[in-house]
Amino acid sequence: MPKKDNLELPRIVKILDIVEENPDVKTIFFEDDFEAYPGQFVMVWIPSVDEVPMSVSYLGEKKGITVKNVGKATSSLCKLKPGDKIGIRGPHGTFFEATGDSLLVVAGGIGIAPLAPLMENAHNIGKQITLAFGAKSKSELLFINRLKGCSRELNISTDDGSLGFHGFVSDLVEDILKKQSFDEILCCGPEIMIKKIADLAKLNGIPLQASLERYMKCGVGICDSCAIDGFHVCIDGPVFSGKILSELADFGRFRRDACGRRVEL
Amino acid sequence: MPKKDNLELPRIVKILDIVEENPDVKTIFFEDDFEAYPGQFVMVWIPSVDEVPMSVSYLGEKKGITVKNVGKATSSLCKLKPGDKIGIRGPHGTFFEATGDSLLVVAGGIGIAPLAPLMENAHNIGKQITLAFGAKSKSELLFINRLKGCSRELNISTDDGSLGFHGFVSDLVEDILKKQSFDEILCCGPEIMIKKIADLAKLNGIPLQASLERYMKCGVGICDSCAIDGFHVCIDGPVFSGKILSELADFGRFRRDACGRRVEL
Amino acid sequence: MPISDCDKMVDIATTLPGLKLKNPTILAAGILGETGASLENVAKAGAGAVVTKSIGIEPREGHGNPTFVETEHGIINAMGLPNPGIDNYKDEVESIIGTNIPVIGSIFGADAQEFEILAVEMEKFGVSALELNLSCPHAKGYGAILGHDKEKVLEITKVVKGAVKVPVYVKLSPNVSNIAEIACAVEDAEGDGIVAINTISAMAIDIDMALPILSNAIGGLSGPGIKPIGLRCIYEIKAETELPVIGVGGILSGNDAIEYIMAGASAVQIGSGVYYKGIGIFSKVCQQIQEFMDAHSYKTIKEMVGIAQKG
Amino acid sequence: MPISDCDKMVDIATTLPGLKLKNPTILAAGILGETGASLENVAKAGAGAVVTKSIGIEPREGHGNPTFVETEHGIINAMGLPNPGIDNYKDEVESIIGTNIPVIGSIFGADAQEFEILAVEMEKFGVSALELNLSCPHAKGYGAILGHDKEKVLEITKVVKGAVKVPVYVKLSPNVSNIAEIACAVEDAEGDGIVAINTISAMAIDIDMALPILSNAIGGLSGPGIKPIGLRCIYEIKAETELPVIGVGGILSGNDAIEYIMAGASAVQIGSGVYYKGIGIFSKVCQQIQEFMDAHSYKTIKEMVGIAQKG
Ligand SMILES: Cc1cc2nc3c(=O)[nH]c(=O)nc-3n(C[C@H](O)[C@H](O)[C@H](O)COP(=O)(O)OP(=O)(O)OC[C@H]3O[C@@H](n4cnc5c(N)ncnc54)[C@H](O)[C@@H]3O)c2cc1C
Ligand SMILES: Cc1cc2nc3c(=O)[nH]c(=O)nc-3n(C[C@H](O)[C@H](O)[C@H](O)COP(=O)(O)OP(=O)(O)OC[C@H]3O[C@@H](n4cnc5c(N)ncnc54)[C@H](O)[C@@H]3O)c2cc1C
Ligand SMILES: Cc1cc2nc3c(=O)[nH]c(=O)nc-3n(C[C@H](O)[C@H](O)[C@H](O)COP(=O)(O)O)c2cc1C
Ligand SMILES: Cc1cc2nc3c(=O)[nH]c(=O)nc-3n(C[C@H](O)[C@H](O)[C@H](O)COP(=O)(O)O)c2cc1C
Ligand code: FES
Ligand code: FES
Repeated sequence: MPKKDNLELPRIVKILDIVEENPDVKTIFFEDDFEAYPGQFVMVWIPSVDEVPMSVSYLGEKKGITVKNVGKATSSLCKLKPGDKIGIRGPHGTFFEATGDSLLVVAGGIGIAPLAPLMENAHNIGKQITLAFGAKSKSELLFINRLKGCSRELNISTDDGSLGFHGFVSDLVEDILKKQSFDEILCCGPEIMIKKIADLAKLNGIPLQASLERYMKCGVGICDSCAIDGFHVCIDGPVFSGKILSELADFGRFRRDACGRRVEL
Repeated sequence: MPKKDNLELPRIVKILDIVEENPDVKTIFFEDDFEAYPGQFVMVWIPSVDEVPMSVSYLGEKKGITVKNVGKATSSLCKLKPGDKIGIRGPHGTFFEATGDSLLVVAGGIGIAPLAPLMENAHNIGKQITLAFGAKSKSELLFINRLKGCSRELNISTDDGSLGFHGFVSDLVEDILKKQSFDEILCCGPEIMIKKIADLAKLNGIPLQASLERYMKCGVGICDSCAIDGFHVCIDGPVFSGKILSELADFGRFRRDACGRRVEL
Repeated sequence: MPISDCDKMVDIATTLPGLKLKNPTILAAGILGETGASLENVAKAGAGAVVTKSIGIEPREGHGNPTFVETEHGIINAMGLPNPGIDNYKDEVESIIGTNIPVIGSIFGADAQEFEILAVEMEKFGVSALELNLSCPHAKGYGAILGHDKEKVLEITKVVKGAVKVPVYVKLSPNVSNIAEIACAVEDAEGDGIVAINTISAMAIDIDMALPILSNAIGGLSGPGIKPIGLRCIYEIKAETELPVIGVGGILSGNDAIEYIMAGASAVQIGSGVYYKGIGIFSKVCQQIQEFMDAHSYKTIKEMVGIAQKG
Repeated sequence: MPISDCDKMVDIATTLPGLKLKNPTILAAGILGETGASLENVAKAGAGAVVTKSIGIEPREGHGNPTFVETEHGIINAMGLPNPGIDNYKDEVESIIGTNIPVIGSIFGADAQEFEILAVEMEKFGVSALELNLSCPHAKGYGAILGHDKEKVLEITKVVKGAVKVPVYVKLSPNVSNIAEIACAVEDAEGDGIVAINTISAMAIDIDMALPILSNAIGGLSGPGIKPIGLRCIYEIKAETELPVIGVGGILSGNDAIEYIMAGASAVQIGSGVYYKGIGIFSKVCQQIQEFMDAHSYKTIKEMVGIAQKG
């Protein structure tokens, strides 16, 4: 980890717009002049509340993070209004790199956040993209128009069958892989899902890149809070290759809580 | 005083040669890659002894300081041998600039140290140099061959008449100025002598640059130890114009001791 | 927005007990303060007030050279309180009294009696306030050795307060386990304010010579690297006392000054900044403070004092 | 001169009571030490020993985020001693015992009894030595609050010494007025060595938000800016005790390590350096130490330990 130029100190940015993507998810747009690659994340400081990792979901001049309200920090984020200020540290971490020509992108719920900009970039340089996007229910989908514009094929699955394939996205992917092959699979979502996709990728001999989540504190590789078998999700990840994932004993099974305890996923 | 690039921290240099200039004066040569102008000084750290200001008397690739043994620090310096190490901070301060074509250089004793390189440089670009060099006695002169090579006229005075003009160098200068005019006078030596030369320069309407000495500690303009009427010899000097000197109430009259007391020269 | 416009809306004047400052920047003790003429230069350069060199009873040479060394993150000095002694200092102070800004007399002594004598003399010279140096970390028997001890701080402050009319500020050392406790002692003694921080005890070693660089081996660290420590001290003091505080330590810019003000300082002092930026630093910092206040709609310094205190 | 040649002449191994280290670099407590696998990586990267995260009796989340902020001259953390608790930590430690380097178990407790329990457990897990954290500046009731008090240091060290066979090092806080006195208490209690320094109490304020950045407001400063302070602490401790000392604070290069060694450290720890240079820092620092020793004709680390001590 070579030292970066900019200090690891929150840059204060003003919120420009907020878009409600679905009842639980909002995209917060702000102006900041960092350059990020798809899959990288920033540490977002919500003053007097918390600082949490968030993937950069819009990489252009106007940056965006897409937040699912799941607890204290995220609900505070979802309550912010244009003009409010947040602090941004980063971008941090590894990123998705589409090296092949035909890509299978697999997203579970909010896992679409880092994948959407990857798809846009890859589409712009002529890659063929098949998307398999799963959610619990139709109402939890997001970015649909954005995704249509950059995928050759858009497959949706919902656990409750309210739209598209009825079942888990991993089952959908299994079906897709029976019919078609790809140069690469790029994936983000709940770790149990990633694990299943990793198994499928291995079975089908397709290289995988997947983004993991772990509890983060420093975000720069020293506090060990985001450790997974000696790797650090904040600097060695969040995006890992299938090859590395297959060497991680904890992958798909254990995470660390805020105390550093190893707990089941 | 804009901040310099290099830290104000002694650079350790190895002594290459030592030349005995006269019974009390030695030139210590060392390798250091700073660039200095004639009249600038360095702070010389003699480990476990002291750190004292010394003019840079040789400015080429091999740097030199020319030290007169007058006390503890200087006698320690004079005892050093080739291969020994000293610390060098700087160069610091203002410097002599020969702007005119005909120069009168006036040196008293060890005051020749910063003037010799000035003369060499000025001679090399075709300036006409007249030197008036005074010492207590013949045995206290130094650099004579070096000076011959770069002055059109070399006038010597000794207080005891053992060589050249018998009397003070200021009297010699008075004589010279009766016969000849110059574009500029450049001067270094005991302050009483400088004061007399400053008076003569004023009388004759010739611009003056002269180098002063004051007790130095920080060498960088913050400790106030080298103060003279609000100026600091370490950064506003050591080389001052005659115009500024004429505004200094203490010039030629008072100095500050190590406690900051104003004492007579 | 041009400065002239800012001027109309933003007021950077500040007040401290017994002192009105046209701006919150003050020259710190020991920097350019040995001679009256240098203090006058700093006044002309735009400081809101100046503190003198710390003055003792007798003339004192201080430690031998080297007394100054720079590191990558600050400077370390071991001047050792050189000063001409209170009697010889009379002329220096008197030459600047009556110029347009307050002069704060810094003094150091070995005990309450010495402080009392010095305080009375300084007051006679005409200073607007006193600063008791109970915090120099590198002069045996003076400064921090007294300032580490609550009882001594209480005693010295009380004695000086009883002897003079001008406001009395006490300058504290960060080299303690609980600076707020020492500040409380000043409050108990009815001192008028706190100045924090003095330098932090530190050293540098030359590995080539295998020797400490400073003749005294140990000196005091100042400059940009100590700012986070100074801020914490102000924050802690402000959380536990009502006393006005003057913040000092590593201030090089208007933003640094504002951090101190938000931590709780009513004014700031600048020492090493003079080395890093020259004496132009006082007007520059004022300009930057003004610009910040303007951009963030603060009208007075007072509004900002201590607003980063939680709860 | 190629390293292979240096190797033959220069020996960078060092010894501490009960420990033989192949080189003087040790991973500092709290950096990459929460999990066994991370400690193992640091061992593989070339450290001479590793210190675990400081472990307490119960699982502890530590302070909320932000817990980390960088300044220009160092980093400030307020992790607040998060740790899985001694029972859960068993697996982590045991996974690395028996790898090729010593593991030093860092523990923190609220009193001597807690320290005793933790020490006994850690010893059972198989650590080669213990490090008592009496110095964390930002966790209420633990660390520095004990380490500021000579009596407590004496008591805790004695109790732990009486309970275990492995050597016991005590990690001290620089946030005191006389660190050497505290070190003497460790010596009186027959502790085996000192580790100094822990972080320095500090803070950063965001002036735009007008708030402290860390959730705990106050954190601990580490990294390059604190080196002059750490050096001074080692120098002072070494001047007043016979105890071996492990130096820590702002070490980023071999030259930094040598400064600490010359001030009196028998070995050094590296914490923030992992942030600045990555875990390659351990082998890099060793290489630089070797090169320096070679160029200056030192044959062993021991020759250099404390040579900058005056008198
Ligand atoms: C690399 C990375 C990228 C992420 N990108 C996104 C994104 O684009 N959109 C999005 O909505 N969420 C994202 N997350 C997850 C997001 O960080 C958590 O949802 C958020 O921290 C929850 O905080 P809370 O207080 O709202 O919930 P809590 O009630 O505190 O906890 C809910 C869950 O979030 C986890 N969590 C809490 N704090 C942290 C933390 N500091 N670091 C990691 N996990 C934490 C908890 O462990 C728990 O599993 C990302 C996480 C990581 C590691
Ligand atoms: C800008 C400048 C350039 C100089 N250049 C030269 C030079 O090229 N050659 C040379 O021989 N000498 C030079 N000197 C003078 C030299 O610094 C002193 O002779 C030396 O410091 C004496 O130290 P000491 O311990 O040997 O003598 P001491 O016995 O300590 O004192 C003898 C005299 O030197 C003065 N002195 C002592 N320490 C200092 C100090 N830190 N700063 C200034 N004066 C001091 C004393 O005030 C006293 O007047 C220069 C001085 C200055 C200010
Ligand atoms: C060269 C120097 C001399 C100092 N002398 C004194 C002094 O005489 N009395 C005093 O109270 N503080 C003295 N100080 C401490 C400063 O006043 C100030 O408290 C400290 O340097 C921190 O501020 P800074 O980072 O702005 O320099 C001195 C500092 C320096 C660098
Ligand atoms: C993120 C972080 C966590 C730390 N956690 C601990 C800890 O748990 N126990 C401890 O004794 N010291 C802890 N420290 C202090 C370091 O061990 C070390 O003493 C200090 O950082 C100074 O060294 P450095 O400048 O090399 O980082 C921590 C430091 C950092 C930066
Ligand atoms: S969050 Fe601290 S190591 Fe990754
Ligand atoms: S020597 Fe310190 S101001 Fe000149």
